[in-house]
Order: sequence, then C-alpha cells, then structure tokens
Amino acid sequence: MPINYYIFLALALFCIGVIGVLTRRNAIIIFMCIELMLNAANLLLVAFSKLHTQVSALPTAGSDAQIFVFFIMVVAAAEVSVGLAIIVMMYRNTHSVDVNFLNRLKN
Amino acid sequence: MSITQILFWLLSALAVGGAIMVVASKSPVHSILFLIITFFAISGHYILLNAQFLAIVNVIVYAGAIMVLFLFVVMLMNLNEESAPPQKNKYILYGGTIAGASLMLVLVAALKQSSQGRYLMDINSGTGGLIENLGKLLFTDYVFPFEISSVLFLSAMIGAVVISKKEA
Amino acid sequence: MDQDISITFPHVLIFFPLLAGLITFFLKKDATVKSWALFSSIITLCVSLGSLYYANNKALSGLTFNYEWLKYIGASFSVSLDGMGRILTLLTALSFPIIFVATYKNQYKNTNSFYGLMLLTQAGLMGVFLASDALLFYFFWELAIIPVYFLCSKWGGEKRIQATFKFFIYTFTGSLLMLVGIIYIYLQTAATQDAAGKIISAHSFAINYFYAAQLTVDQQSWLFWLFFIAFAIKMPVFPFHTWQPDTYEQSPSAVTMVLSGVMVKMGLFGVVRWLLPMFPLAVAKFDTVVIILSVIGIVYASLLAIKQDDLKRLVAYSSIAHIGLMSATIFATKQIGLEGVMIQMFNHGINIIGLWIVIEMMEQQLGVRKISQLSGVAHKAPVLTIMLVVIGFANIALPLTNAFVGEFMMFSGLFQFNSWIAVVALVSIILAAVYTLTMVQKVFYGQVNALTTNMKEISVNAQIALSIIVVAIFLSGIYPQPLFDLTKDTVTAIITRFK
Amino acid sequence: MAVSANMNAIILTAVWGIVMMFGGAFFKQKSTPKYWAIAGLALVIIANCYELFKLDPKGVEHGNLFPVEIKGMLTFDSFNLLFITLVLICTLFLFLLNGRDIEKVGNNVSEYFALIFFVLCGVSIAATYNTLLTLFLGIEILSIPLYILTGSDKRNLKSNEAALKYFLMGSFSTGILLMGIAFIYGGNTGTPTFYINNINLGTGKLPVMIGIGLVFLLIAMVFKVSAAPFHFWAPDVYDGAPTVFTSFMATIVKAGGFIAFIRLFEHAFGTAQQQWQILIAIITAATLLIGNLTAVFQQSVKRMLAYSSIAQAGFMLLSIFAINQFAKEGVILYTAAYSLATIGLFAVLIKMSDYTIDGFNGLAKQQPVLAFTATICLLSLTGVPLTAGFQAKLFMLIAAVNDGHQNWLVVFAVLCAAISAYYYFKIIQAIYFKESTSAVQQWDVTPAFKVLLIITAALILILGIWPSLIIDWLYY
Amino acid sequence: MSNTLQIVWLIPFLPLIGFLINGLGRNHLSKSLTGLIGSGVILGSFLISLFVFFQVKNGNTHVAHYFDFINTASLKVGFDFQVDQLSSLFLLIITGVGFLIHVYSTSYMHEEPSKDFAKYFAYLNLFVFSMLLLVMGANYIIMFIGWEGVGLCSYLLIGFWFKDNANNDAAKKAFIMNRIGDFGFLLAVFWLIAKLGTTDYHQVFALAIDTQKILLTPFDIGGITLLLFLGATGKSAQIPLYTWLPDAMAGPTPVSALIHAATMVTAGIYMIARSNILFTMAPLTQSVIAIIGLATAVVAATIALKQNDIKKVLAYSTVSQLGYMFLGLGVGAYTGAVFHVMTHAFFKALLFLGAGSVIHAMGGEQDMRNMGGLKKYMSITHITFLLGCLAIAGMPPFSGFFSKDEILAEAFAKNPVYWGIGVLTAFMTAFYMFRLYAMTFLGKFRGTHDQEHHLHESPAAITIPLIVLAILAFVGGWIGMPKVFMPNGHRLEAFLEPIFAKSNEHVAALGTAHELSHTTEYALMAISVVGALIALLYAWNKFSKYEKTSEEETGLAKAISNKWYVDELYNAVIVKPVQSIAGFFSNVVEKRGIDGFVNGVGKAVNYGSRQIRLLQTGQVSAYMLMMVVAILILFIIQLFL
Repeated sequence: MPINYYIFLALALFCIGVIGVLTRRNAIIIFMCIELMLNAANLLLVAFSKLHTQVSALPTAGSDAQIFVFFIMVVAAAEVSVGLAIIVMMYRNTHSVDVNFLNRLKN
Repeated sequence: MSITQILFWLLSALAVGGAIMVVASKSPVHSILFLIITFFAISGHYILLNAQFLAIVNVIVYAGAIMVLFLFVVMLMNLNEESAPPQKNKYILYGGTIAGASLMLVLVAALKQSSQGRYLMDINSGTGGLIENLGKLLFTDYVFPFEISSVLFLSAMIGAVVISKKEA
Repeated sequence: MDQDISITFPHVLIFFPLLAGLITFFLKKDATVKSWALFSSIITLCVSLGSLYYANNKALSGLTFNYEWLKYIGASFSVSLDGMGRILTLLTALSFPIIFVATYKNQYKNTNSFYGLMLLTQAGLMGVFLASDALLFYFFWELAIIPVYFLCSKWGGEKRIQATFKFFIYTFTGSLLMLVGIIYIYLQTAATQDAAGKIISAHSFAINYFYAAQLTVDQQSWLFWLFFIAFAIKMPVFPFHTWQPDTYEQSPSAVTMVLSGVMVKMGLFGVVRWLLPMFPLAVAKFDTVVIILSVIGIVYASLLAIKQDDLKRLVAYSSIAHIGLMSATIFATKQIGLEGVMIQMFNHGINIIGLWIVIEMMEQQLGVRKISQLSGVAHKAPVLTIMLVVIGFANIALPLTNAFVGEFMMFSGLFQFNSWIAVVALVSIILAAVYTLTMVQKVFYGQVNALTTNMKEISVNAQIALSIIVVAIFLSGIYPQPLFDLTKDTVTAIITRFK
Repeated sequence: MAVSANMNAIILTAVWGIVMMFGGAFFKQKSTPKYWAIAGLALVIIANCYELFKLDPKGVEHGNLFPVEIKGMLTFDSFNLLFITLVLICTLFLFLLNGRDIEKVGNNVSEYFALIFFVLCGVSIAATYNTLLTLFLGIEILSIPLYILTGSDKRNLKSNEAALKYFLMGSFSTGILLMGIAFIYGGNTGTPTFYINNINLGTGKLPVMIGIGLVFLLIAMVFKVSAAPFHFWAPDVYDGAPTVFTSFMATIVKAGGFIAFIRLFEHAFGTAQQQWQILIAIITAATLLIGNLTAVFQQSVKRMLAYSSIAQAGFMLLSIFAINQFAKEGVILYTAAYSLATIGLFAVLIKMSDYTIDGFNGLAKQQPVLAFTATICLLSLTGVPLTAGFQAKLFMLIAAVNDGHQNWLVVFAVLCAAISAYYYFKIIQAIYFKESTSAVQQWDVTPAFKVLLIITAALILILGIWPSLIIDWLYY
Repeated sequence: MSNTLQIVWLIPFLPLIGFLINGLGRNHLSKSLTGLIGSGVILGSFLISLFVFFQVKNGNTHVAHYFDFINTASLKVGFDFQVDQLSSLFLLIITGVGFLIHVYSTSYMHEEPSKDFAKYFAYLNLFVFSMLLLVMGANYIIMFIGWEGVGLCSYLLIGFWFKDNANNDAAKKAFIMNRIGDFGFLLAVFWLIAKLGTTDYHQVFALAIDTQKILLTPFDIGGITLLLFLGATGKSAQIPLYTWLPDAMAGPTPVSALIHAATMVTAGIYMIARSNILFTMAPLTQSVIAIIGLATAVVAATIALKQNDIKKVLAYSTVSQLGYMFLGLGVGAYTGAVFHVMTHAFFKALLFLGAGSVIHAMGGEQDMRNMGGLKKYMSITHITFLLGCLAIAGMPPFSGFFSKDEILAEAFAKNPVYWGIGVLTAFMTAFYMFRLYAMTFLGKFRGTHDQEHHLHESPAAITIPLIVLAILAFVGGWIGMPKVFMPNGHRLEAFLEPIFAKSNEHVAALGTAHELSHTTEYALMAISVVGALIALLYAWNKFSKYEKTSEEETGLAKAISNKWYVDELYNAVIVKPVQSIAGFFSNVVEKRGIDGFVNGVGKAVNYGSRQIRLLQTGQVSAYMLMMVVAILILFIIQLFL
C-alpha cells in the first residue's frame, strides 16, 4: 500500500475541510471543518510514523509522531473549549452564529 | 486484494464521504453526526497503521467528548436549520469549492512525481503505537511538552471562565 | 581611527548650536530667548571665523575629530573641516546672526520653540557640512529637515501645512533613496581594522572608504541616480523644483532665509563632497544629461520669474536659476568652474538672504508681497531702496559685486565643457536683468500709491543686517581672493580625481 | 546541546499566571492585581536577566534556576534570551502605562493578567523552541489566550466579532501549520525527527514533501505575523479588541511570531534560502504595499495603527528575507524600537476620547507632554534619524542589501517608508498645527503616566543614538 | 615698480572718493559743496591725466599692477591698469569733457532738491570712475567691470527722475539692451579664456599673432571678434541694438551730453581699437562692422531728418556719427575712428549742452516746433551752437571735417560704395543739423507767451563750458591734418602709431593697403564739402521760415518719423513672444505639467488606498478565500516554477 494513498486521503480530508471553511456560514460548522483539517493532519502524521517505523531500524522510530498527534488532540480539545465559548458569547449577543453578519469591522 | 486493502478502501470511502456530507448537509446536527462517522473511519485507519492508542484516544476525545460538546452547543442554540436567508454572494460558494479543489489538485500533482511517495508499507505490524511505548516516551522524553500543555489547558480554562461568566 | 576627544572646531560648531537650541526651549521670557539666540549664534560665528585661521589645505584632513560611534557597523562620529566645509560653515554661521538681527522685531508665538528649532537647524546644517562619515552625513541630512518642517508648518502662511508637507515628503523620499545608495556602497567597502590590525567591522561608513570602494560602471550608474535624485530635490534642479516656490512662499521669512540661503547648498555640497568623487565613471556618463537638465532649469526658472507677481515666488525662481547654474557647472567638472562654484555658494547665500530681508521689511510694514500692489517705495524708504538696488544688482552679477566673479568663472567653466550649452545658459543674465529691473521699477520707482504712502524707513537693526550684507557683497566682490584660497584644496582634490 | 534551556522566563511566567489566576479570588480592590502583576513581571525580568548575564559565549549557561531535563526541545542563545528580555521589558512598560486601562476592560482583571502571563510564556517558548512540537505548543499557548483577550470586552459586539474572526482564522492557520509539520516530518528521510536543526533538506532542489511542508509552515508563520495576503484578520482584530490588548498584540505577540519565524527559517531551512527567498520577497512587497497604502486612507487612528503595524511587519520581514547577522541584530532592534513606539502611541491613544485623527487636533495645547511623546513615537515609526526606528530600518535595509538578490525590494521598501511618512505625519500635523475643534475633553493623566511616557520617548531617542546598548548583548 | 605712472590709480580713485562723499553725505552737504566736490575730483583726475598724457607722449607707457583680482590655478586676473597712448588719450577726453559737464551741471541741475542734487553728482562721479576703469583696465575683465559700471550709471541717470515711469522704462531698456551686448562680450572673453587661458591684452595679442603655435584658428578669431562687436553694438548703439539711445534722452541733458554722446557710447570703439590686431586678423568681421556701421549711420540719419524733439535729433545724429566711427574701424582706419571719437566728443557735447541751455531757457520745452528765433535772446548759446553744427556738418576747417574725411578717404580706399553711402549720410547730417539750428534759433518765436517772457541767456556756469567746447570743436581737428595738406601733419596718427603698429604690419604683409593719389583725395573732400554745403543752405532757408503745420504726412515720411517702426518690430518679434512663452510656462507647464505630476503621485496613492481597502470586506469567508488563493499561488510558485 503506497504511502501516497494515505497522503492523498489526508489531503482530500484537508481540502474538504478547507472547502467547508470557505463555503459554510455557520460558525460552528466552520469550526467543525477546521477540526476535520486537524484530523487530516493527524492521519498524515500517523501514516508517516508508520512509514518511518519501517524505514528505520529501531522500533520506536515513528512513535514521536504519534506523541505529536496526541498533543494535537490535547490542543484541539483546549481550542474547542475556547472556541465554543466565544461562539456562545457571540450567540448571546446577536442570536446568530452566521459569519456573514460579522461585518461591523471592515475597510 | 488483501483484507487490509479492502479495509483501507472502505475506511477511506467512509471518511471522505462523511467529510463531504459534513460540508454538504444543511442541518448542523447532521453535519456533526457525519463528522463523528468520519472520525470513526479515521480511527479505523489508525488501527490499520498500528496506532492503537491513538485510535482509542481519537474515539474517546474526538468522537466522544468534543463532538458531544459540539452537539450540545448546537442543541442549546437549536439552530438545526440555517436560519439566515440563502447565501447572497454565491461566488464565495463556487470560489471556495474551486479553490479547495485546485489546492488538492496542485498538491497531488506535485506529490505524484515525488520518489518518497512510492514507499510500500505493510499494514498492521509493528508495536510503535502501543500504550506502554508511548507512555514511556511521554513521561521521559516528552515530559516537558506534557507539562507545558498544562499551561495551555489552564489558559483555555481561564478563557472559558472569563468569556462565559456573566458580567456582574 | 584616532580616539581623539580633544575639543576641535568641528564639534564645537555642531554641538554648540545644538546645546544652545535645547537650552532655548527652556527659556521663558521672549526677550531673553531672542538675545540668547542672537548671542549664541554670534559665538558660533566667532568659532567658525577662528577655524579659518587653522585652515591647512589638505582635502579632508584639516580639522578632524573622530569617535567610534557604532563600531560593529563601522560608523564613526568623524567630522572634518576642509575648504568647502569651511566656507559653508562660515556661511551657516554668518547667516544666522544676520537673520536674527533682521527679524529681531518680529513676534512669533512660542518664541522659545521657534528660536530653539532655528538653532537646531543650524546644528543640523553644520553637521551636514562637516560630516566625513556617510551615516553621520545622512543623520544630519535628515536632522536639518525636521526642525524646518516644524518651523514652516507652525509659523508659516495660511497654506503652510500642505506646502510644507509636500516639501517634507518630497525630500524625505529623496533622502531615503540616497540611504539605499549609501548602504549599497557601504557593503562594497573594505573592512576596518584597529591599530593591532584586527578587524573591527566588516565594512565602514568612513568617507575615504567610500571613495576607495571599487564600483563598476553599472553599479555607479544606478547608484548615481539614487544619490542624484536626493540632491536634485534639495537643490532643487529642474524638474524637481516645484516644492520650492510654494515652500518659500508659505514659510516664515526667517526660515525662508535659512532654506534658500543655506539649505539649498546642502544639495550642491552633497554633489561635490559625495557624488562626484564616488562615481567618476557615472558622472562622465551622465554629465551631459544633468547639465542639460540644469540649463533648462536656468532658462525656465528665469522665464517664470518674469511672470511672478509675488515677490517671494520671484526670488524663489531666480534662486532656482542660480542654483541650476551651479549644478550645471559642478557636473562640468572644470577647474575654473568649480572654483567659481565654491565662492558662489557663499555669495549666493549672502545675496538671497539680503533679498529676503528686504521683502520681509516691506511685508512687515505693508502686509503685502504683490508687486502689482506696490509702487514708489523709494520715496518713502530710500535706505531700503539703496540696499535693495545693491543686492539686486549683486543678484544679477554686476561686476564688483560678489556674484560676478563666481558666475563669470562658472560660465566660463561651462563654456569649456560645451560652448553651446554655455550660450543657452548665458541667456539667463539677460532674463535676470529683465525680472530684477522690472521688480525694482514696479516696486520702488514710480508714484507712491495709496498703500505705500504709509511706508516708513526700515528699522535700525534691519539696516544693520542689510549693511552687513552689502559690505560683504562689496568685500568679496572687489577682493574675492581669500575665498579662493580657502577652497583651493577641495577643488584640486576633485579635479585630481577626475584627471 | 545544553542540558536545559531558558526555563526561568517560561516557568516563572507560567507560575505567575497561575498565581494571578488564583489571586482573582482573593484580591479585594480592583487595583491590586495590577501591582501583583507588575511585581511578578519584574521578578521574571530579573530572573531572565540573571540568566542572560550568566550566559557565556560558548552557549553553556549557568543562570538557570530550574534545571529540567528537556531533551533539548528548547535551545537558547544570547539572541533569544535578549529577545525575551526585551519583550518582557516592553510588557512591563505596557503594564506601567496602561495598568489602569486594563482594569477598565472588565471585571476579571486578574484573569486578564494571568492570560497575559500565559501569552508571555508562549512567546518565550516560541522564541526558544528547538522542535516543531514545542513550536506548535508555543504558538498555541500564545494564541489561545489572545482569542479570549480579544473578546474580553463582552458587551461590545465589535470585540465579540473580532474574537470570533480571530479564533476562526487562527485555528485555520493552526490546521495549516500542522499540515506543514506533518509534511516536513514525512519528507524528512534519514532519522525522522521534529528537531528543527536536523531536518534533511537534501542538496539541490528541495524534496517535494519538504517543499510542501515548507510552504505550509511559511504560510502559518506569515499568518501569525500578519503579513499580506494573510493579514486580513489583523485590522479587524486590532480594531475590535480593547485598545490596551491591541497594543499588546500588535507589539509583543507580533514580535513573538517573528522570533519564531526567524528561528524556523534560520535553523530549519536556512541552507535552502535560495529556494524560498522569492516567496518571502513577494510576501514582503505585498505586505509593505497593502499595509502602507491602506493605512493612508484610515480616519480612525486605532485602525490606522493596525495597518501601520502590518506595514512595519513588512519591514521586519526583510530580516527573514535575508537571514544574516545584520538581520538578527535588526530584528532585535526593530522589536525594541517598534514595540516601544507603538506602546507609547497606544498609551496616548487610550487617553483620547475621540479615536479619529481629528481627535488629535490641538493636542499640543492641551497636553504638551503627551503630544511630544506621541510625536517622538511617530517619528520613530517613520524611521527618522535620531530615533530607534531609524536604526532598526537601517539594519533591515543593510541586511537586505547585503543579501543582494532582490535589490528592487529594498528600493520598494524605502518608497513605502516614504508613504508611511505620509500618514504618520498626518497625526503630527493634527497634534501641532491644527486647532482643536471639539470641546476640551477630560484627561485622566497622572504625573506618573507622563513621566513614564517621557522615559519611553527618552529610550527611543537613546536607542536611536546608541543602538549598541542593545546589540552589544548579542556579542559580549 | 618705481615707475611714476604707478600713480595712475589716483585717476579713477578721485571720482570714487567724490562718489562716496556725495553719496553718503547727500543728506547733509550743501549744494555748492556738493558741486564743488563733484567737479573738483574730476578736475583733479584731469590734471593727473594731463601729466600722464605727457609722460606717455615722452614714450613712457606702463602697466601698473595693484592686486590679484582672481588668482587661481585656472585663471589669473590682476587688477591692472594699462597706460599707453590710446588710454591716455581717452583719459583726457573723459576727464576733460567730464569736468566741463560737471561744471555745467552745477547750474543746470540747480532746481533739484539738494538731496537729489548730491545723488546726481554721486552718480556722475561714479560714472566717470567706471568709464576710467573701462579705458584703463589692462585686461578684458577689468574693462568689463567698467563696461558694466557705465551701463549701471547710465541706467541710474536715465532713470534719475524715477517718479515718471517713462524714464524708468527708458532706463530699463538701456540696461537690458546693454546686457544683450554684454552677452556677446562675455562669450568672447570665455572663448579667449578657453583658448588662451588669459585675458591680459599683452598676452592675448601676442598669442594671437604668434605664428609658431597657432592657438587661435581663424574661426576662433572671427568668432571672438564678432562676439566682441556684438558687445560693442550694445554699448555704442549700433544696429540692431541702437534703439535704447534715443529713449535714453529721458535723462538730464548733461547726462546725455556726457554719457550718451561724449564718452560711454564710444566705449565700443575704444574696445575695438584696443583689440585692433584681432579685428585686423578677421577681415570678415571687419566688413561686417563696416556694413553695420554704415547702415546705422544711414538709418539714424534718415530718422533724424524728421524728428522734432531737439534732443532726439541729437541722439540720432550721435547714433549716426557712431556709425561713422564703426565704418572707420571696419575699413581699418583705427586712427580715424579714434580721431572722430575725439572730435565728436567735443562738438556733440557742445551741441547737447547748447540744447540743454536752450531747454533750460525754454523751461523744459524740448519740441523745436515751439521754438525759433532764439538767437536774439541767447547769443552765446547761439554762436557756440552754430559752431557745433558746422563742425558736425564737416565744414572745413572745423574739427569734424578732418576726422570725417579721414574715415571717408579710407572707406573709399577700401570700397567706393562705402564712401558713396558715407558721403550721402554726411549730406543728410548737414541737412538735419541745420534744420535743427534753423528751427531753434532762426525765424520767429513759436512758443507760448510766458515762455517768451522768461527767455534769457544762461548763467556763466553754463556758458563757459559751451565756449570752451566750442573752441575745442573748432581747433580740435587740427592735430590730424591730412597728409595732402601737410606731410606729417597728422600728429595724432604719429602719437597712436605704437598702438596700431601690429595691425599696420599685418595689413602691409597682406599687401591689400593702397594709397590714394592726392587728386582723388582732393576730389573726395571737395564733393563732400560741396554737397554738405548745399544741404546746409537748403535746410537753412527752408526751416528759417518754418510754420507749425498739421497736415498728416504719408508714406515714406510717415515711416521715417515713426523711426522705421523698429521699436514696434522688436516689441512684436521679441518682447511679446518671450512674455507669452513665460506665461505659458508658468500657467501650464509649471502648474499642470510638473507640479501636476508631483501632486498626481500623491493623488494616485490616495486613490489606491481608497480602492485597496475594499479588500477588507469584513467577511471571514472572503478573507479565507483570499488566503487560500494566495496559498495556491505560493504553492504553484514553489513547486512548479
């Protein structure tokens, strides 16, 4: 199974995430798409870790990437808590999470 | 075509399809559910890649905690339909899609020629991703980032508190 | 690089006005401010006169002072006083007391900041003329502008803000381009070493390193323009001159005197001190272009001067014409021409300050500068008239006035470069006569009109200032030799570089 | 590689953040947290300076109070130690000048301080990271509290909007950053690792994966330093955020981003400079152009400063364009000069009742000290000699010319600097040459505030004359 | 340097002193004192000039060096005075005539308030000073100093009554026209410096005729001389720059006498005579000079025929006489030209002063149509004036006859056509001079009654100079007897021989010179004298019974009395275009063009700013879309370019 497949898969997820971010207007869904992007990155890292485990002799070769993924999840969790808090606050004030209405600041 | 390959294609299709649905589906709740499906598929891939620990964490943290949190928020705001009038500026829609797609194209096109991409890797063998290895690593080499990430959490916590506390 | 920290003339010339200016900001009573400013400027004058005695004619040696300032980039606070430096510092030192005396009666609000800024300007100018380190030169080059910017915008005429702003942006842009040039050359210079021969910094800003920098023709060609634009804007040379009439018209007279008397010399100085020696090849390549530009400027400005109705604008354009002649001659790089330029830089300063004082005196009393509104002033203010006539004829380079020798030698330098260009340029002496005499006739002769009936003879200190100028005009007009001797070294240095 | 890295700053900031956090529960008066914060920051600075002084040229350090085994995930040298010290000092100035304005933002004063400390912690990690992991963590620790601080003025819709925009785009860039890291890791043949200085760039043209990863990282970094065309968040966020936090973000955080940027591209990709230089050149040009040009037309000084900060970022990018000794000296100077000036300017701006340029009309009459210091700051931002700003720009230009590949960029940069003079001097005009139109406002300006402003101005001037005061710390 | 002639510096110095005293003390000195100082200093320098003259006559010429005016590596110009035959002669003329005119002025200007009176004398002294510098300078630069100085003084004195703007215009015109001349002069000097590196007469002339190393090609010499001649046309009112001189009559009459008849206008002749060798080596230039001089003579004479302003007539006659002198220079009759300068100085000064006395008596009236029959009121003026007229009309044995005929003879030798036109002009001269004489002194008085009432002979201060000058005008010519009368009667030629020696050698070398036979000379003289006599008599009885008529004259006459419309022509061809070009520049090129461009840059920046800030739409999606596009571009650049 060529590594490329995994790369392409990850890229596909990533780009779908990007498309979502660009096209959707609901802040929450945009945020979810961003999570999707993060996961794409995770998948890629894991795939590479696997790759490196094979390529290099020592058994724990690829595991640093997995640790990294672990940290990414940690960060993601933290981000989510903050992000949702902000979204909620926004919703409290405007009763909408539509990013199209975020245009008080421009030019 | 071995079982692993079948699994690979299956999971990939599941992940991509779920991702597409996340973007496509009108109702936020549905998108969340599709996203959960995608995450499960990704976890499946992790298992294929011998990252068992990550697979578990992924299911627990993402599909479990985070997504539930999302769901909870969406429910709280009960915006199951996009309330606003339909997209006024369509060009963002098309532009976004085209841009994303062409990004994909460019990268794929670039990677196609790369020699590195040709590595064959045999699925499900090796012990790199077992909890004990990772655990050892985490508490020896990676203790510092581990500690530091606590700062991250602290700040996130404070942030959440500051933001959501009612102004007296 | 000697770490000589003994008091030398150059840094007295720079720092005394600087300190005096700073002190001025903290003086309260207007009278004290004025007298202090006058006093300190006179001290400066004495110092610069003193420095003339120590004139030893070796280019760029003479009175130098040197302190390693930013040693890791090889910039040092090194100042030196060669011939051109001497004559221009003398001009700077001389013009300020005259200006202060002439405008002694004027009332500026926030007197202390006005005079403070004036003295800072003087310090900046001194620095420009004394610096023998490129970075230092650029420093002072900018520092001379900033106070002027504030002076003009604060105390100027009604359209002052826009005019000054334009002036500032214009010059600032130019000097930034020059900065790029300086940096580029800096990176071509050799490494500086201390006495032990160990490398202090990879490159140096010192002027002799700049002279020694090995530049190919192509490098010189674009560096030349970077520098030239900065200087051309400052001089100003056609077609970079449009800021000047507006600025002169709008800024307070005292500042106009500084601007036109001394500050325009910065550009000429820059060309002679930096541009010519650094880019001989480029100069050889572009001299005709520049000279033609300048000559166009001469005729063009003279023609415009004929049409002006505002006295200040008239003088501004005539000044553009004179400066154009100087720049043309400089780029001709003929010995006789350069000798002429050297003394003309001094004399032009004196004359034009005189003209401004006369205009200022009339505006003070009558509140107008419009030639069309004035008439028959001579009946009311004969002394003023005589002074004006003398200065006016000096301005059109009548023999035995100071401007003659300079312009004569400049023209003949230009003639030796290319006779036809000289012919075109020489037309300006006719045009100069036209506009000067027309001005004199319309303003001073003829019948007294309703406005000028209440014109009175000018104040005593104005008379003093003007008489100093007139005396200077005749002195250096009848016996210019000392000025030649002062600047011999610079000229020979340049010429030898071009041999 | 040293046993342990610049831990003093990191640990102490983190700890003090916690202290402030818990302090929130105990402090009675609203003004107490400020003093605690100042005290703590002073402590951090002392500790950091101690470390800086004990450093010896060979990079072996003796001043570390917390010898922790970190596997060289952080490294340090005089450069980043000095940088952190500067950043901390600037923050101290911010606290001293605007402490009382932080109190005005909302009720959770001590939490704000806590968050600021966490940001500082993030900055010091981002300044010293040695692996992509710590880079990632540093950036995140630096960003997440900022999202909060931006939105901390909860009633204000602009603040909310700014927070949300910042958050969305910020996490988007995080995604890009991670993608980049992944590709770098994957493309890194030989001994795969996240350590930035044994990334195998190969010889000749970069391997494709590395190339992709590089571009992703580049973009993420460029986003953090708000360079065009990834600057779009900056004006809105700076405009929406409470002014005091804007001042913090626009200076210290941006500088943090730069130091991370420069570390990455010096140590990780320095050897392949030729292959990414053109990208930086393009981005720099775009940033200079958009930043300056857009700033010209702004009526609100706050927003104008936002754009000007983009423009200044463009100038700082020159240091990354040409990574050499001059560039590093330059970036240090630039951080100091730019941060001081901007903080001083914002400090004055906060005191204004009217943020438009006309609001400054006749300031010289009402508040000469404020007027004077604001002018010095503006001159410094313009890059007029005798101010620190000039020295900073000078070094940047020297660095860029010294690199010598894209001289057009340098000329372009100075022309943009000329444009910047255009809008900075509009304010100076308003201050000195225009008469105040509106009624005289109430000023809450304490003598201490004025003194501090004057000190700031004095520092700017001193640095303008003797930049060596800072730079000598790089090599002693 | 123990040469007695070292003291010549006193000659210009005294007038300078006078200028300073009168100028600075003008508010305090009394009129009589002022007049005394003013005339005294001139007398002083006249006496010294006499001494110098005799020194020179005894063959003692000298170049006195005082200090370095310019002394640089590239150019050395000493402040030197050259005393030789030519300059000493001019010294005599200037100081002598000058002195008389000063004396005359003390009475003529007496109505002026003492302040202006002093100013007048200050200017007059200053003029004498500059004129002396002009003739004494030992190099072209010192000459140029005087050259411009006299121009300045003429400017100041023409505009002496500056209340009236007409006078100021005249003054301005004079100065600017002179400037145009200086334009040529300076170019010539630059050319000399560029080629020879010096301006000292001795060196220049030595190098010019140096046949070993040819520093000056014929082209150079031709150019230089032509340019010098351009300078001369300005100063000496030749075509095309003569129009200022008639206007210059706006000044006080003594000024016209001194500056615009006797001395300043002859500066051009002096200059060319001084550099005769150069001109002799440039035959082309010589013929140009001859033709221009001739043309000037004719044109001016024709115009003079119909002028009614007494001073204008004299002015045009001056122009015409100057034309003669240039004809002389053109045909190589340097001695003749200088001779004519001298005689002309006498009789033209006389005529002007006479006219002044008339105007004085008429209370400022200058129009001859309102005069007539004055001879019974003011006899001395009348007699002296008549002598002057005879002298200028070339009647033997008056001075004019000798000088004019010498020139005409040489002209004939060169080219009979020259002579023909010249002699024609002589007839016209006789005609208009006696028209003037008759209209003024003969017939019956045509003025108003109270003018008639005030008519009186002028005071002694006026009449004495008239008498002295009349005598000079009578006998002045005898120092230049033609050879046909007595073999070595031409003392002047003998005296000036060293000056023109080089030229004569050169001509001799070319061998173009050929003596006229005595018979031809007699014939020529006879023709000119007879013709002049006829013209004279015709004018006499035609205008002695002149009546004021008011019929509109037509055709040629109209053109003549309108001075051939030359002023109008210049106005249309030069002044107007320059003005309009200047206007175009200042209104269009400056404002719209150059400044417009500069401001345009600023406008462009503003416009760009207004446009570019529309990028900042406020829409997050739009932002991110733009970012992604940018990412795309970067990737493409990085990966595929």
